[in-house]
Amino acid sequence: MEQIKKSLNEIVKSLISEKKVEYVFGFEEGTLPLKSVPLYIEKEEDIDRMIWNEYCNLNLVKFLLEEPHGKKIGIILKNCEIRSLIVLINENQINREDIVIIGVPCSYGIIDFNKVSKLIGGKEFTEFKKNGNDYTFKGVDFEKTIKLQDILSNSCVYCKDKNPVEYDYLVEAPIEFKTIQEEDIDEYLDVIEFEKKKPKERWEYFKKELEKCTLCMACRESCPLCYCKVCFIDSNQPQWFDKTEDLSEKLLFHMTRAIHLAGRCIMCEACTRACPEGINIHLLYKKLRKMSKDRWNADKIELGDPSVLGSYKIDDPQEFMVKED
Amino acid sequence: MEDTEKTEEIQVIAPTDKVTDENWEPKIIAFLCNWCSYAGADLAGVSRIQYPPNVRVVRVPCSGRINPLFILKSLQVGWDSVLVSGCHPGDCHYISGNYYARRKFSVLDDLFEFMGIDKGRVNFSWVSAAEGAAFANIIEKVTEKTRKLGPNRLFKEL
Amino acid sequence: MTESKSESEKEFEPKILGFLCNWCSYAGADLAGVSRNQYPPNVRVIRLMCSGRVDPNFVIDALIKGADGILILGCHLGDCHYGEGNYEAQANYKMVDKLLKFVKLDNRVTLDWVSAAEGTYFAKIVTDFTNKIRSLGPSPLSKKSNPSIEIQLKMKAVKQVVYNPRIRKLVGRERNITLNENVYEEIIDKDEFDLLLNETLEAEYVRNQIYFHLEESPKSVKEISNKMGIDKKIIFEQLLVLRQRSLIDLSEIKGYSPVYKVKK
Amino acid sequence: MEKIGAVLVIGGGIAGIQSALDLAESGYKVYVTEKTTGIGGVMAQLDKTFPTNDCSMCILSPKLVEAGRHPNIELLINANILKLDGEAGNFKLNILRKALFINSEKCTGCGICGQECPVESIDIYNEHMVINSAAFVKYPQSVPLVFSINKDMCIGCGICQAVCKAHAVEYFQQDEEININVGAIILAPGFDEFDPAPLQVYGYGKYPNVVSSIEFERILSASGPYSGMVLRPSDGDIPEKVAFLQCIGSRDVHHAKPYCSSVCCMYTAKEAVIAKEHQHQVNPTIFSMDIRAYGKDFDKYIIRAQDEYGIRYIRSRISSIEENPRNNNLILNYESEDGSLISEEYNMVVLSVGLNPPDDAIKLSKIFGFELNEYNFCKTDHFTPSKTSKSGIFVCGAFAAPKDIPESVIQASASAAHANILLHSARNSLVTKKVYPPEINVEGQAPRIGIFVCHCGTNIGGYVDVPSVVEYAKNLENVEYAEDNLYTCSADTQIKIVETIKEHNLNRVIVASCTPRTHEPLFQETIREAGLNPYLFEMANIRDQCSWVHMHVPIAATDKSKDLVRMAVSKANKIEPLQRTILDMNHNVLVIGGGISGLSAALGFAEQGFMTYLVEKTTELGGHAKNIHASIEGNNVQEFLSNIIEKANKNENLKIFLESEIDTIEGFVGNFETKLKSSENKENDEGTLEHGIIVVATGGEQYQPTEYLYSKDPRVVTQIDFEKMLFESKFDEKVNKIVMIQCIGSRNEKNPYCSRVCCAEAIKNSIKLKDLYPEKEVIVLFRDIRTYGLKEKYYREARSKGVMFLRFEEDLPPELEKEGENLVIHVDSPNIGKVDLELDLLVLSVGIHPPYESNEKMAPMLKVPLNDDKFFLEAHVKLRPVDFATAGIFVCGLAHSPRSIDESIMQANAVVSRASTYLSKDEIEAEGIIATVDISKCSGCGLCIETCAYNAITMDEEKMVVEINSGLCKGCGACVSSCRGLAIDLLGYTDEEIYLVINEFK
Repeated sequence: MEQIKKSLNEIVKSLISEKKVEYVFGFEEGTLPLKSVPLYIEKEEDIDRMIWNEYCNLNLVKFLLEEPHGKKIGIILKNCEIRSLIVLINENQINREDIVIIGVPCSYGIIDFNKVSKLIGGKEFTEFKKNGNDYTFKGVDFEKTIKLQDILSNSCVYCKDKNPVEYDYLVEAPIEFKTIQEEDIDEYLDVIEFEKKKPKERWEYFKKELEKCTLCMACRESCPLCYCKVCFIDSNQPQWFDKTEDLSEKLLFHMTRAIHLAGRCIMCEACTRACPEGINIHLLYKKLRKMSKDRWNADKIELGDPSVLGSYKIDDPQEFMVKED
Repeated sequence: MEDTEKTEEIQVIAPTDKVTDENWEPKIIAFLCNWCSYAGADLAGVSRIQYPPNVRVVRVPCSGRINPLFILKSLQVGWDSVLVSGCHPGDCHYISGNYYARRKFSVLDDLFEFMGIDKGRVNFSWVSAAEGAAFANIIEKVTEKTRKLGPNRLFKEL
Repeated sequence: MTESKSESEKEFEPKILGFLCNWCSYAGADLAGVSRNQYPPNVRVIRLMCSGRVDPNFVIDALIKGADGILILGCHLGDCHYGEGNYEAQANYKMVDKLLKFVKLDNRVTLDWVSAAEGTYFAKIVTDFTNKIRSLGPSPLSKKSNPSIEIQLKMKAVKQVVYNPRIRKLVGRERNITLNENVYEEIIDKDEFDLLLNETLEAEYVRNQIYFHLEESPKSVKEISNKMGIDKKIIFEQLLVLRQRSLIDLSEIKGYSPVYKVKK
Repeated sequence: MEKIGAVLVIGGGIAGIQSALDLAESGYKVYVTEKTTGIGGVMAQLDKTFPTNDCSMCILSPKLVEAGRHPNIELLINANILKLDGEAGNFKLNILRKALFINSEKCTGCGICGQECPVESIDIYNEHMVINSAAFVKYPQSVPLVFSINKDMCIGCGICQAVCKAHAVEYFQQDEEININVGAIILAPGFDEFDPAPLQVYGYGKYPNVVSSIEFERILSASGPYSGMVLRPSDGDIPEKVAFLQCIGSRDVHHAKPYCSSVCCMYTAKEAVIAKEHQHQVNPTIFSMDIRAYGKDFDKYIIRAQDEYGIRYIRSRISSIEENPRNNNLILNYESEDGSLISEEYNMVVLSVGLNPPDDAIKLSKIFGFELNEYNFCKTDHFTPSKTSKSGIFVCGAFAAPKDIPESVIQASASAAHANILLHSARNSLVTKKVYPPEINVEGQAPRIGIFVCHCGTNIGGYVDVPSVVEYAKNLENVEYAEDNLYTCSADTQIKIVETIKEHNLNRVIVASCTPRTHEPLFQETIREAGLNPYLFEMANIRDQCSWVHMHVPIAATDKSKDLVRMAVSKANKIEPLQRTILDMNHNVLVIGGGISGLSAALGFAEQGFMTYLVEKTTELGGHAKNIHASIEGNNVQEFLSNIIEKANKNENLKIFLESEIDTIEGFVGNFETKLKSSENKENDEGTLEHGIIVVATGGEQYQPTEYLYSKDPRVVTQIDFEKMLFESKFDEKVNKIVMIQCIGSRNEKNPYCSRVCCAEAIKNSIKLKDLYPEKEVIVLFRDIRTYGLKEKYYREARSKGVMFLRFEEDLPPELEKEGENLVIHVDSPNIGKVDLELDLLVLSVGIHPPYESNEKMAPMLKVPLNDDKFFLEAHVKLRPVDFATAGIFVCGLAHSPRSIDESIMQANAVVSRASTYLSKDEIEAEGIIATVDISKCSGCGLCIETCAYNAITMDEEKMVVEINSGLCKGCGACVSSCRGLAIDLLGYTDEEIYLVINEFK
């Protein structure tokens, strides 16, 4: 981490001092333990407040969407976030030339606080301590030590591309980074496991999970790819959704959202981490990325790629069509 | 043979407001593209090919016009199943609308499969302007399938 | 007449149905009675106002029910109380006769003319016809013969033919277009018309047979051809018409042979 | 002499229809005469079309409907020409319209007459394979959809008159003579299929399982006699082994059919492929001499047929067929290529019959006074391939020579271009624009819906309880009025509808009757007459979707009808008037490329008075043709070229820019702006060109060979070099032995297509050589000789003059070896095995390839696509062969695909006609049903741009939102359904309208 921090500092410093950018997006320590908040680094002295660690778990790209075009901005990103940036560039939301990407190789990944919360029984912690991979959480009436592996975001557990694919500056990372998490795990293992269940079980699972949804839109708000000016759920004329407590409304919302993310989801899993009800909604989107790969061989995320639903091949598979006898 | 049967056969259709399991008849909404599938349905008509009376057709210019939301909404409001039909690959009057449609449909299809929702209620097909009999056959198939599945309570009695 | 249990061992006594018009033939029968003309007791008479009333399906139904013979009697041509009713009867009889040839029952139905003055002639007709039927033996459709499934199916097909509205219309207009004039003020040659009628009847009869064979169970062209003893090409051609009319449908393909079924 | 702004088209096949539509859209009154009772021709009988396997009826029927309802087109069916007077620009014709016995004005096409007709007759459309009635319609989708009585079959029973509720049956209808006055005539009578019955050797007509290819086409069709199943006539079984015999009535001197029919190789491959697709059990074998897959993407199709579908090709001509009487199988005896005799049994045989001139060719030529050629096809000149010998009479389609659909469509437009050029001064003189009352403004009004429910005689009323549907409709939301009609489409009902709209102040109209595909325009017209916007109209199809298909369940059919009416009402409550956008049309034309195609096109525009800019990147006009001295037919190309260049230079409306290239092009149809870039040594003072049309005639390039020691040994030359030697008397007389190798740079992995012209080039040069030096020896090494069409004659001539032809296989190409100073070529031929040939001169028949770099640059600039081979890709391979999907841009010549000079000229002419449909108008009216974008919702992601096939959507880079060009939008809605933010909607089919219809579930 120290090495990364050092390299990061140098890059940010040079960008600021040479006025290559108006400011750099990074993180600083939040007011609560284990919370980070975004930091605008405009001056060299801001750099001291900058942090970089496993709880820098917000996707800063989301903030870029607020910025006007033509403003040169630096941004510190992990590869999953870079992927989201690529999609946004492809979708004309961000100009590549406006952005200076400071790519950071990722080690273990980031913490999923929904997992933490579950392991400490939904209680609130006020302090924590870190000793190697052991994280100790302390609250009013408890203290619990948890291994990092158990609270990592799922996206990080399955992540295969920890090194930035697109960047202007690459932060130097310690050599051992490259050997971390190189286990031979299928990146779609959770989807594959889920697919093995019986249809009824799958349906019951989603029914049960989505029952909990309150249509609070945290998934939408956290998603780097949700930038529509008016979300379809808020549309009137026609008013497709009544937004009632009816489960069918929730199902329709999540299914439509999944279709909107088909082949676009960059598997950061921000949605699942953001869900106050702990619904693993990302599973749906991940499934559709896997499907894009299986069906159309379209799971790479590269600059200039056509979108999955905006392109086709003449011989796309169509085994699901009903045929006459 | 055909004319005598007409008067002999009497069929009672369930009143449409109250649906009970015994007198239930499936109601199917079909989105057909104007140039091929709707024309195929017309040909079935002109050729007097008989098929079950359970489908209500919505004409759209192209299968590419069909938003997956139409399909989901149809199931939500209670249609027992949905049929979507366009021109065969290569025949699209608008050059490529059906190819984009096919991608959307496969997403929806996989989503249904993954979520364990019965796929029998969502049916996609290609029917050309020359395939009157094929159109009738597909309607028969979809109606039979829907009948077996029973009334659509998918999004009703959750 | 008293019936004895051992009748079946004795000479066969046919059951004959007679359709008699009110104005001539029935009166002729009355005259035979008044004159005490003797004739066999096998005929059961149904009185109708005119021989033109004898719908072809009366005849077919009576045969299906097991009648051994059918006798249709009307006024002599030109004498019809209603003008041309007996010409209608003639046209209908012609169609029935052609159809019954297919099932080899044509010699069990006869049309003749008896006037109110011909009591003796009436008795003679009845006697001759009864003798003829007696010599033919029981109808293959009567209970005594234990009718085979094949003949029943064939009769069902014949029955459907006479129900066919196209054929009825064709027969109904025959006289007009072959004797008076058709809509173009032309006259169609009688032979030409007969040819057309024959072809139409045969085609419809074959189609109906095929339909009923398929109603029993789905079959291929070859299977139907074997059952009906008709060339595969003809069966196939008529199958196509049935399919075109959306009465039958493909059931499955066995090897290289499509198997057809009736449409519900 | 006064020119008449009207044109007569003879023949209602695809070629005739295309000519008629082009001219009708260009401001002329068009009459189309058709021998039969419906237009559509042979294409309407086809199942699929090669090489795309497009469904024939799907792509044809919109054109039929368009022709049927075009205000400037008058269809004269069942008609023959009796007499012609006058001259080019002003012809007078006497036409016989034979009685149909059914009044086509009154006939609604319901078909009850056919159902009730007691006569079972044969169905000509289905090639006699199923029955039809004496009262019949040609085929279900026929245009016009009117019945007629086949008097030969009819017995005059009078039943049809009794059942026709429209009182359309008129037994005393008489043949009628009419006189018309036109400025030009286009001949499109098509072709007749060769009748194989007289050739007794094939047993056609004798053995049931020998069918002709057109019969097989009907067998394959889903609407055909066997419902699309591949079955054999003798017993209805699926034939496993099917043999296709090529060249029946083609390339056959013995039966007076010496020419090649051009299309059989491809349609046979297609039929074999489709047969296999329909019935996997079928294993087709094709017996052919050469495989003539010379068109765009044809060779790829043949390769797929062989590799993917396993279709077997045998190079042999079958001499006779015998039947195995036991099983009706057919025994084929043939000689294989290596000479061995083989006998094989097949379950079915398809005879690929050739194309004959129509049987009335001689009659036509006498009436019209034009000449026929030696085969009785219409005689044309090489450089004016669509003109007959008589001025003012033009020809297109298979009547000029056997050709496929796209070539026919090209020539159809080409002949229309000639009519345009001849008559442009009389344009718009005979077309009347209908005047409608001013439109009532319904904005802000609550919907007041009127519903008209049709009985359609008994077609609907016999099965659906129409009065109850009317009662039901009356109680629906905002329905002010509902009634039932015997025929809602009849003329008197139209008057009634107009009155009712006025009387009840209706502002939305619904007709519940038949299909909107054919009848919507009629009713829209009606409500316009009442002052309503035509889009304030909806239809419920209760005939084709209820009464006709649920005859046995009348209650259910009635329920369904009510549902459909309710759904229509629901939509009608939301429909709004739509306006067709009007776009200005700039009448200037930009032609890119100064070869023969570009020149011909440019002259076609300039001669109609349109300002034309011709841009050529080299220093002189003429293009590739500069190297060609003569056509295979012996025409002088150089003379033609210098004539046409002189004409171009003289024409005031033609501005030529040499040494110039396109720098930028912006805009869209009617409104393009182009900047040119001149080469360095030339000054650029042109500024910006404004124009409404773009023609891409950028040509092709000759393949530069690297094989066979070319450019290393002077004894190895190309055909162009060789031609130069022969025609410019530079031939070295010491050269005695000449070998030619075909397909250099064609039909290989890199360029999988056929270059189409090289076979004719080789033969042309061989004949020339033999004419000059009969003693010299020429051997042509080939894979297939593709002298398609009437060029076959020269193949025969070459052979008779002693030119030798030796075939080789693709994987065993000839090898050239230098033995000392001598050149020897090793050939392994399937006919004679391995041979070594000594030679003095090797001539390479090199192919044509696209200018890769410039095409790759040009395509994105014009926003038009290239195909896999990097030729420009037209909008539709079959029916829009010179258009691009993007309106206002056209392609011709080698830019499209390799082709000969006459074919390039034809394409250039076609472009002129296609573009004239725009140029003839001062403004273009766009569709009313188009997509619109709500920019307050658009986030500029650009997904819609990707899905638009017409380049109608562009990004406003300032605001980062999209804009939709209403002139280019065709209203398909692909963009609408892909927009995640629901920012786009499709007028006429809005989300809200569809939402409400969906919500009508009850």
